Amino acid sequence: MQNSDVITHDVIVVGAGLAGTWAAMTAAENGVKDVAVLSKIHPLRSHSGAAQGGIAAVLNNVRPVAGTGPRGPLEQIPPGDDPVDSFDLHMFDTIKGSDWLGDQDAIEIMVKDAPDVVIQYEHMGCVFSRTKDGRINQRRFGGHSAPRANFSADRTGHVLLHTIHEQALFHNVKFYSEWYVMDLIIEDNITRGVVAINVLTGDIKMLRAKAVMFGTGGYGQAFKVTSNAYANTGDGVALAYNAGAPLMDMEFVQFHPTGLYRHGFLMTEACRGEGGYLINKLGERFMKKYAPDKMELAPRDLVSRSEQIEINEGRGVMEDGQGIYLDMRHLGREKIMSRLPEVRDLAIAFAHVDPIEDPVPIQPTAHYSMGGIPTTVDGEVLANANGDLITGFYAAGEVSCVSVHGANRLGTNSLLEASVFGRRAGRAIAEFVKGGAKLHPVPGDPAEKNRKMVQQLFDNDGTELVEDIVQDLKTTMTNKVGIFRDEEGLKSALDEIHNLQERFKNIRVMDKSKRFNTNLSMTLEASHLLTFSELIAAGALNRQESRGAHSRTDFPKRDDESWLKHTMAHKDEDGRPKFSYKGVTIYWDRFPPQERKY
Amino acid sequence: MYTSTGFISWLLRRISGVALVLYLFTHLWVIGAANSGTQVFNARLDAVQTPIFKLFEIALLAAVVYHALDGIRLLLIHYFDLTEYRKTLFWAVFIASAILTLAGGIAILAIMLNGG
Amino acid sequence: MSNNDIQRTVTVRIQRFNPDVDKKPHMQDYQVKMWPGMTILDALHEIKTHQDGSVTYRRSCRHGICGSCAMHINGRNTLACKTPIINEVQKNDTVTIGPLPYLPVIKDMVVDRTSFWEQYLRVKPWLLPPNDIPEKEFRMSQEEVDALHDAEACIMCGACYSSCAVIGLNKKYLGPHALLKAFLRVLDPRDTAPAERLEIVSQADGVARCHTIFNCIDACPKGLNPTQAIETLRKLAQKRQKYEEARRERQKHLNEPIPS
Amino acid sequence: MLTFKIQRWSAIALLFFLTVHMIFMHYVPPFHITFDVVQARLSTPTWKIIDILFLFSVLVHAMAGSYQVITDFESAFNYRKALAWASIIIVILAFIYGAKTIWAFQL
Ligand SMILES: Cc1cc2nc3c(=O)[nH]c(=O)nc-3n(C[C@H](O)[C@H](O)[C@H](O)COP(=O)(O)OP(=O)(O)OC[C@H]3O[C@@H](n4cnc5c(N)ncnc54)[C@H](O)[C@@H]3O)c2cc1C
Ligand code: HEM
Ligand code: SF4
Ligand code: F3S
Ligand code: FES
Repeated sequence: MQNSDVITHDVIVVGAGLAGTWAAMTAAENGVKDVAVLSKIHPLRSHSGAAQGGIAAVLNNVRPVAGTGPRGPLEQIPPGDDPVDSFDLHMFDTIKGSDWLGDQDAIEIMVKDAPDVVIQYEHMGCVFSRTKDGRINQRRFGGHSAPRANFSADRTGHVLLHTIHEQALFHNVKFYSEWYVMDLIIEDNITRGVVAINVLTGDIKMLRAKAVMFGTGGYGQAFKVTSNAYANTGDGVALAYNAGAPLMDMEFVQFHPTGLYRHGFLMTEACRGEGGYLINKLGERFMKKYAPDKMELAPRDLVSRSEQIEINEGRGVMEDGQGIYLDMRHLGREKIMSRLPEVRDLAIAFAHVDPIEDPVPIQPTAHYSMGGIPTTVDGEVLANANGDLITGFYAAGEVSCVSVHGANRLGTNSLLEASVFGRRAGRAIAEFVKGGAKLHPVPGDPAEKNRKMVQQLFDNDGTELVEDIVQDLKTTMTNKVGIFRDEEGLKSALDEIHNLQERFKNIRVMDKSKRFNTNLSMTLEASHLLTFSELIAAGALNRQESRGAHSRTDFPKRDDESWLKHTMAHKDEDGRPKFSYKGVTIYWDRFPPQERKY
Repeated sequence: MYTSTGFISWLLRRISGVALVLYLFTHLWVIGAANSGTQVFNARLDAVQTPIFKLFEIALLAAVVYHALDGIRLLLIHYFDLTEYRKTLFWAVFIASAILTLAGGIAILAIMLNGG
Repeated sequence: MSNNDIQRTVTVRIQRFNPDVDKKPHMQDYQVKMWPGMTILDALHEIKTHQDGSVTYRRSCRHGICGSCAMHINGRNTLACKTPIINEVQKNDTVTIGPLPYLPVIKDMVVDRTSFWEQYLRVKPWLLPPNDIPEKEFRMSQEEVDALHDAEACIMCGACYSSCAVIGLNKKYLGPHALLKAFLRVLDPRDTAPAERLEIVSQADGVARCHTIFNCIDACPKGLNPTQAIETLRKLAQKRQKYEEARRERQKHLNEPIPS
Repeated sequence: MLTFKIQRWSAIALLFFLTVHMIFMHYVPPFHITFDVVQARLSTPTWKIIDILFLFSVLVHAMAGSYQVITDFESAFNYRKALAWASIIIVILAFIYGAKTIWAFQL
């Protein structure tokens, strides 16, 4: 191995969203001098910045005005008055939202760390919206039974991301912007480093580190209608899986009820949190049929399914009947302008509809990946269902599965998760490195291996275009592994995915240049999509029950008897997934499984 | 290149400013002839009051008027929050300087034709 | 959009340049069939994935929040993902797309933003909070928060930076984005170093170098107003010590409720 | 920032002086300017002082402006110290020259 080709750091963080940046910043703050962050796009372009609605934490700053019921107007809680919210309530909401698949020890940690993390954001400069007396303002969010979404208008993720990035710069974290990580090197259960392309030059390098942390975000790009960025191609899960790490609960993919019709961009849940209605073709607020109590603010899986049923039964709007109306007109100009300005911009730009004057057409959109790399509450990656660890490998954020979201995530809990567990991972990494972690030798020349692989891709004068394969995959995933699933569909989806994997071998990369070759990265991303989509479909086929976001029409009931457990997928010697299962941590005395009704 | 009213106003301001600087030094030189007595002074003055120079004078007038009005516009923007009205202000300055230049120019031409 | 438009094919004229092989940039035409709601970014995606994989641009979020896809479309800087193509089709059925002006081109629409980020770092974008951090949040009024709105909504896309003629002449100028960031910190009641920041922006390559060209406002896809921020900084820079004193006074009450 | 301020202050001064200058030199007869005309005017001390102040502000404004124009170019920006001194010296020399001229006018 040529030495000039190898870069060495104490810690390498892959991904510069909230999770990755928190980990890097915290490790640096805790005394690790040499922390580097790699990101395939500029750090501030990370998808965390797209989050709109808020970040959950029990702060007890606001409450509903007494006597106005659960959907009444909010006011600040006067000093000295009793709190309305509690850690137990936040835990219960999260657990119920997760359909009891969330690990309750992890949920407890997240909920209890939450106020501290949000206050730290505030101290670092995050510009939150305020109550009259100057506290952080809070709004309602789906599935939360108290107003606990702390927000900054409707660009919460944006301000959080900028704030934490600035702090990481302040702590001298080194950023490698536009470096695409293409391989993770784990040997004998010990992490050695990663291989990455410097996108600008096309050079492929080995980067060695004592600890590697993944905060590479979600995998929503596997679906046709999605709220996710182009960058959310699940590279992290695929790389970890290929390197021998297991993946957990991949079959749980959240569909958000209010994606902009046709485009899929998110109309934040805050639209409903602030009081927006969902209306079908007949002008009915149909949620009264499905969740008479919480109405539009029922959790996402339930609202999305309700919408899909309305659409399937012919009560959808727009030419093709695939839409539903989100009606915010009654909120009034002032509220929309001050609380939802970005959403209004989006609706005007892409749907040519001003929410102040007209209802906005929306449809369910793929939104969040509950599954991912299984970790402990300190971000250490599990090697198997027994709870053994992979030395020096950490993960947090959407790429990971702690699991706090179980079968369905509540809105505003994921910015929280990325921050809380990113920070915890950062602390754990600092301890690991300062506790005498070593730089382990790298066997062989992984960089050269990857160079050959890329050269092969270039030389492969196939007939298949990447995009055609990706589009076919997305169609399959949306139609057969989407909101509603059944055995027949899942089986044929698996066949199609295998078929697409075969077709991928006959691929043609159009751009063969070295400099800024995004055609190459798109190709690598496509291979990752094909890798983990198989796990989603296979996991969904195995799981013969309906739980949270996983809804089998042939098994419509939740089955705690046989399925109150996490799915773990391992890559077998023959390259096919092998499944095992891991128990769920449940505080039986406090939050035993119940029927989930809203 | 990124053209816009703001860019055009800046370019014109710059060109007129630099032109005025050049004129200023010429002007100093002309007036400076006074040190050398009446004859020299009148000779230099006459040299710059020929018809050709009258045309120059119109250009000069245009430069002064535009530059001054645009300067006023800038000062207004600095001291009052007027960025919202940037386009209106630009056109106001532009039209006002066109009118003033035209008025002055006609006067200069009239004087020139009347032989002063 | 009428049905005719749906069927319409447009010519997308792209400025191509790969410094490794091309001596200078050249234009290349692609034909794209429009669909309702198609954006410029969708058109580029269509070209890249089906016609010519070497057409290169940055993108991620698809809805105007990440700041990747700022480029020069029909002579204006804007976000490709937020621009419906139908609005940009000119009389000859053509849309012309190139990289952000005044910046070195890496490849096609991808520009080198190094100077942009250097200037961002120069204003020390991070907050420098008071030493005694309270247990709860610092108290700020909603008015104080609203004053920061413009600066805090900036997505660092660079559309403003690369439309400013001063940047075209001089990359040492801080630029509208960095000054907007400086404004954010200077006006934040929690920041302890406004005088130091005002010192930085009043250097020769700071606010004095802005010639009030206004291109930055016209270009900003988020509708922000960097010029106003620059004007404010200029005024505050005249009285930085006084301003810092007022700030220290304000910070004595950062833990107390805002009086109503 | 100093150049910027000088530019504004001198601009405000110029607004006054230039208006006066334009009105008295060009908008009131006689329109053909000769030595006598100039001499007659410049002989009064008030006019002398006004014109010397006018001269000073216009020189300052012109050189500050030129300095701005030149240092806007990145290559010149690096030599801005030298350029600033050069501008100051030009202002002083031109001011002495011009002031001498104005002072010299006697009836
Ligand atoms: C539209 C939208 C709105 C949302 N709103 C909310 C909300 O209101 N509240 C809430 O709590 N949650 C919300 N979420 C979810 C939340 O934003 C995400 O779950 C969270 O931000 C994920 O953060 P992350 O740090 O894990 O990953 P990301 O922010 O996605 O960052 C991933 C990082 O990994 C890098 N990366 C990926 N692959 C590679 C590779 N191969 N090589 C190098 N780098 C790589 C990327 O460059 C990027 O920097 C929303 C999500 C979406 C899509
Ligand atoms: C009423 C009269 C005038 C006013 C109000 C005025 C105002 C201004 C202002 C505000 C600027 C700053 C522009 C900027 O920073 O972008 C400026 C620049 C300038 N002015 Fe004047 N000015 C006047 C007369 C003059 C005269 C008589 C001259 C020439 C001798 C002159 C020469 C310049 C030059 C060279 C610049 C620099 C140009 C630039 O920076 O773009 N100005 N003027
Ligand atoms: S001010 Fe506007 S144009 Fe400039 S970087 Fe920010 S968002 Fe982009
Ligand atoms: S375009 Fe440039 S010159 Fe000033 S007003 Fe904007 S920064
Ligand atoms: S792709 Fe994110 S701003 Fe356009």
